[in-house]
Amino acid sequence: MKRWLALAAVIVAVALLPLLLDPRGYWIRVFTFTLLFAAMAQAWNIVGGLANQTSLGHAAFFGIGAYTSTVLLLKFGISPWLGMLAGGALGGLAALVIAIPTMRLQGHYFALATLAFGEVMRVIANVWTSLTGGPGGLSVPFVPPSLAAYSFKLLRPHAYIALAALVVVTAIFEIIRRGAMGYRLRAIKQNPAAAEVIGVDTTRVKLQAAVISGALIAMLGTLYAQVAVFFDPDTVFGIASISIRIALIAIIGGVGTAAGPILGAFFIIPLEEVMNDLLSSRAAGLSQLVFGVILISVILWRPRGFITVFDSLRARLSRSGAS
Amino acid sequence: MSKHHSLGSTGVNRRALLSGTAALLASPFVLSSARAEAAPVNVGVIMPLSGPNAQFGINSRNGIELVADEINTAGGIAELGGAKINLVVADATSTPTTAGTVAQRLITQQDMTAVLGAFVSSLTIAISEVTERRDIPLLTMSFADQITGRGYKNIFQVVAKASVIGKAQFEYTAAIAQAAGAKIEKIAIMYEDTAYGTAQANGLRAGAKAANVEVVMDDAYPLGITDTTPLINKLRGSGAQAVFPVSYLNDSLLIIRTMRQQKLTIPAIGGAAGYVIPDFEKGLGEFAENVLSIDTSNYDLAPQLTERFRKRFGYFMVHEALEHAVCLEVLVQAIRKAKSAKAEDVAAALRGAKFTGGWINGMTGGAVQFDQTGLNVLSVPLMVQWRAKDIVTVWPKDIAKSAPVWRS
Amino acid sequence: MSFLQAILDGLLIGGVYAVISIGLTLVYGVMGIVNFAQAEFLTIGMFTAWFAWAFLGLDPVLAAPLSFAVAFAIGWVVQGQLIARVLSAPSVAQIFLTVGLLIVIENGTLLLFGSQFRSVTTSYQTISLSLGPLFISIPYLIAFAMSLACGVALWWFMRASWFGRAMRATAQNPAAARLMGIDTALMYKMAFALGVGLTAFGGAVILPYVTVYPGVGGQFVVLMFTVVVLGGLGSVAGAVVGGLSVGVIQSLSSLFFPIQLQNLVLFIVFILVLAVRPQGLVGASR
Amino acid sequence: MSSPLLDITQLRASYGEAEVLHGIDLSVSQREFVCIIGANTAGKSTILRSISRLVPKSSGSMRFGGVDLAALAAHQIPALGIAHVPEGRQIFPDMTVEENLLLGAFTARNARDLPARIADVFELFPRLRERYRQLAGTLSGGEQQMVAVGRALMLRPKLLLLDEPSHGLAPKVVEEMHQAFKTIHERGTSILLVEQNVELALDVASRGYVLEAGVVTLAGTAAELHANPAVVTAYLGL
Amino acid sequence: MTMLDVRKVSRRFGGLQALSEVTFSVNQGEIVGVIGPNGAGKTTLFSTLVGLIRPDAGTVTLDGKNLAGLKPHTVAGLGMTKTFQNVALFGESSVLDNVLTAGLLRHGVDAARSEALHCLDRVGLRAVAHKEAGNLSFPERARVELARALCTAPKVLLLDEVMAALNPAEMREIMQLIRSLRDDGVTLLVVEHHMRAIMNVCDRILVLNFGRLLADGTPGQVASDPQVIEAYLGRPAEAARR
Repeated sequence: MKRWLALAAVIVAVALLPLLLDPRGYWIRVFTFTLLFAAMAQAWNIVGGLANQTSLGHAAFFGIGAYTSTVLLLKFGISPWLGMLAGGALGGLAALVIAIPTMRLQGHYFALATLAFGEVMRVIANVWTSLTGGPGGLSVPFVPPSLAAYSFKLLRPHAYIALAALVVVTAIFEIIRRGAMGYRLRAIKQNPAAAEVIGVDTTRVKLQAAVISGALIAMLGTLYAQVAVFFDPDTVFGIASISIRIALIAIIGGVGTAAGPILGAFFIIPLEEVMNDLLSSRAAGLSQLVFGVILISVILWRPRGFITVFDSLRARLSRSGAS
Repeated sequence: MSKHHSLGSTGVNRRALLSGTAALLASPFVLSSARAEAAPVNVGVIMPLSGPNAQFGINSRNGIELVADEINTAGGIAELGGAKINLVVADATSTPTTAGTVAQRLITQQDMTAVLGAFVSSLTIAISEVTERRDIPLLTMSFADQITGRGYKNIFQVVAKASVIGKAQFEYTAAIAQAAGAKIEKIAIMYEDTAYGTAQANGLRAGAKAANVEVVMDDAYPLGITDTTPLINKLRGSGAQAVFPVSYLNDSLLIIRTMRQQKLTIPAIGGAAGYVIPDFEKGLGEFAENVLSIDTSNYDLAPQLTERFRKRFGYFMVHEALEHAVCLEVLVQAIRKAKSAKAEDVAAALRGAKFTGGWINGMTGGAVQFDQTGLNVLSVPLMVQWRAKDIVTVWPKDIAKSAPVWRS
Repeated sequence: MSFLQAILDGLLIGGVYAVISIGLTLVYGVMGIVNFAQAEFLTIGMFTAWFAWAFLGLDPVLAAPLSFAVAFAIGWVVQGQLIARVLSAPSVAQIFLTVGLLIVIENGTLLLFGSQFRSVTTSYQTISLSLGPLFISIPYLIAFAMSLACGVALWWFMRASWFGRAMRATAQNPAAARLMGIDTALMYKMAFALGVGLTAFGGAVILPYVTVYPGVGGQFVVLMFTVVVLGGLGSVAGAVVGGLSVGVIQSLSSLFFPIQLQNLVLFIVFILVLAVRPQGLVGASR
Repeated sequence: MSSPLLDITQLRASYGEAEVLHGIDLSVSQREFVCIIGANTAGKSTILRSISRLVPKSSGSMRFGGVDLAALAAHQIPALGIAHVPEGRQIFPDMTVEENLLLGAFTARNARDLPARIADVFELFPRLRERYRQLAGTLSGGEQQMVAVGRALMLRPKLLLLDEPSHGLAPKVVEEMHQAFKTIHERGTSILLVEQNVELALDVASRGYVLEAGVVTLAGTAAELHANPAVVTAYLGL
Repeated sequence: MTMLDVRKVSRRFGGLQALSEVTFSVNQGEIVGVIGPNGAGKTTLFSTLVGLIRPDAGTVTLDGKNLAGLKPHTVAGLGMTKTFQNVALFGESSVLDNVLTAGLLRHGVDAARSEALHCLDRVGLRAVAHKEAGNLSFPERARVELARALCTAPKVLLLDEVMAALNPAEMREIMQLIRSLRDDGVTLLVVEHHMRAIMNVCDRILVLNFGRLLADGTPGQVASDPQVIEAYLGRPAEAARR
């Protein structure tokens, strides 16, 4: 009960934040992208955390979502909200298609096969110029602001939509984690043979997780497209800009937990910004270098993510309480 | 221009090292001049300073810094009571979304008169989505067609569009060949599959079609290709009389070297980028001699100005440095004209007026004038040719510094 | 004939792919870590060779041992100080530690050496042998020969030297290796240093036809992964088979498809191979 | 008898939080052949693994010829003259028999008598001579066990630790192994054998310990244990 | 009534014939012990029965259904599951969650939870329900595994050395539990090294040696079978009584 109250308080506090930030300003944009990346990492977390399949190709589904809604909007004038649903369906389908050949791959093989799939999608987007605009990218046209058209002049509504997306994806993650599927995924992660023997259909559960994760991240691709307004194949299908980054966010925060991706996003995204702000004009490469050093330090300090700080804190508290 | 365009570069490594170290120690705003009485004019400079395009970003920044320093040393902008130019430099990285965020940050943190950037077309487009909504003028030398093709009011493109450049690349070549008594009937196009490569290839194709010339090979190849042998094998079999490679430095060296290895001597006419930087000659030595390339401006059009760049940075003023210098020159002239550093006043002053003099002498038209869409209508591409470690403007005739050499 | 030429070209380039990738597979084979920063040691090797060329007048091919040594030293420290600390951590932590290393090395070289593209000029750069209608590019041939020499040297080291044997033993069964008196921590350092050293060596021998700049590793990183996974992670023979296959697939695909699609073809082949043989072409099924 | 070669007192060892050895006292003298028998999971292997320092969490004293084993790392143990044939053989499957044998002499790699050592192994296990260039992983179970034992002998150890060497082998091969151990012992090597096969163990060893759930419940000479009905009962419940 | 029927099941691993034409059948409600020296093929037999290992030849029929080609989760659904010799718990999950996961085979989460608690009661582990499974002692972990198998509501339960490392009192409890399961109609196959326990609790004993079925009979018959004693002790029967 107390936990629910605390959670509600945090959500309300975060919900108030956009009101305090300049709606045309910089921090609300950073805030919006932080929320979006938190939601993306959370969607990744369903596969990467609960099923323990470290996908490095989630940009594939993300890009499908961004392109689907934007192409539907540009070619047929379909609202991005509907485009988002279509993108989610396609993203889920793509996740299914790639999950079938890669599912029995273990660990690093899975990671690298998914990475290759992300690249396949990037090349296709680059080549299929008639549909995607090719390497020149796509701009989301600016139409009069309205919720139905998913178009706003200011960033505040985008921030709220991103927040809502994060809450929804986190809720889905929690429902899965606490529900039958969560138990099954944890069982598969820890001992697939034992899971099978006690009746877990490991193939089916893994496919379900892959499809849900792929569909969610594709839908988030639409949100990203609407906020960023312009994107090209490298932006939404990028290995470094999307695939690795969202996995990194979840891992730095603490993989497999609902709080992990959120902690990770609120660390990584603002850190990148602060580094860029403070150091990028001093010497080329310096800001990225310092970012890399911080990243390494954090991984050495907390190989299982920030979330473990709370665990050890709690352990220390209970120990001192006991003594 | 675009994703991969030319880069300046080079040579003096020790100097680069030293300046790097100095920059590290210095404060972020090295150029903000000391105690000016009038409020400084803030100009955002957003360039890719890390990642694959860092080279171009740094060249561009160098050009801008040179001009800003000169203006500030000369007493700033008299019309604003000697206001100094305060460059606020930031790294656009290689991700458009980040570039947009950086633009938002600069605009939010300080009152910006204008933003300059960002060399790579996709980054420029992303920045323009922010500057347009905040009514801040954005001056650029990126040359994707989309930049001025979206009906935006606050974007100003000082060079010709990619499709125009591509078309010129073909047409100038045909003219040069004709002047030498040769006739081109079959050509080959090869380009990297970036916004820059594809857009320029479109122009080339259009030019060839208009001239009824057969394109016997038309191949895009992936950015970052590490082996061009398949391309050259194909070229060898195509029977083309001239090849138009639109590529980056690495690819340009690979392409020319592999052609030499396979004893293919047909003329190669580069699409700027890798073909117009000092490293091209450094990498190829004698094989660079007489290689032609299209370009959007060249330092030999205003040698007395561009020598100052060579003196300060140790390499010739590559075109993105020159064109960004022109961007700042035009901006300052607009500020003087508006007698205001307010973004909307400056934007109004930029529209329609004709700017001449100063660094603008380095542009082909000798002047800059933006049309409704923000495109500089006076800029035309030019053809350069490598002559003993320098690139010389050889076409069009009226601005050529030397006659073109054509060997087929 | 163009078919033969394509195969020949593919093999030549594939040999080089093999040697730069062997290091990656060696590191994985011995300690089970996928090193995302591996390609950055290619950059380090290329820079070393470039500086040796620019300031000492050394041909990059001759500077290759120097590149090897520099990367070996850096690798030794990196393994001992960084990687060793996460050997028992979850594999994702290991992966992302090397991602951090990638960022640091790429931007460190940018900071130190600047962003310009550097290339070398050598006398043999634009020469090729004609073999009937076939062309054999000399720089490619030299790079291939050096790669071959390097591969043979590695093969000899792994087969016939005590440390090579000890390293293989560590890879196959670390606990049993300790029972033989093998210091596995030392072997890990050696394997990592040797692995990145080989990649750096490969960087030096391709310098005659590739330009070096801080981001050059990024051009090769996905290719390297494809090579080792296609061949079978952890298998040195697999890296050779994988390298040659990737070279030939790329080269042949350009006969039938637009060159733009060569990586698409490659990745689709890659995913299909994994779907059928999850352990790669050469990897043992375990 | 002089002071023992290997002297273990109050050895405790744990995996994770579970303690599997609860204070073991055990010793092996020079040229002695000692066995540890007991049911699965009684902790027999853990004793050997503790001696070889493969169990990170252990306490108590382990002295070998006066050297404190607890102060050493696993890879430093063989140099003292302790060779360990682990449970399940643990040969290097992708290496030849030759390489496996050579690795056994890794800490003695500068010795000049390696060919002689190999010859000794061949004398004991002639079949390995035929298999010399073959990958160890392709051998039959019995041959693999020969490789594992031969590999350990390459060290010319003072003490040989044998962990379940008859596990999963055909009776004929077990008999061969049995003979080999006798020969090794006769040549002067002390042996500590962990064995589930009581008969084999008590036949070859001169002294034995019976382990149950991490505790030594019986100890004595082989003959004493052989005659003790409790040992038979523990195994067959007859 | 025959519950489980095994016909000529064979399986090779490389050079090792792990199972060779093993044939037997088990009636509903029987408790059948499977014994044999290490490496005799007992664990392989269990893995083959539940579908973790495909037999090279032979058929397995459960309650009239041929299990050929079925995956373990389907076999579990049909009512047969096993425990693992070296205990294969979900070590980072709580004891309750381990057992609950098995309950999901036939129930929703809430029903599975109460079913799981019930199963924990039966093995006497309710008190540690919320502990992390990996932190339990070995005997406790074996009992968690037993509870987990129980929670799939099996018709046939294969127990692989669940009594290893138990003290006599604990062993008696488990034997009690095995009997009560039989009384509930569950058919049990038990691999065990504690001879006294297995002779005591089983109706019938199968003896495996080198993948072959050596003997099949009552505990009394088997214990006096000279072949068995020789296989087991490595010495002739007379010597065993020396």
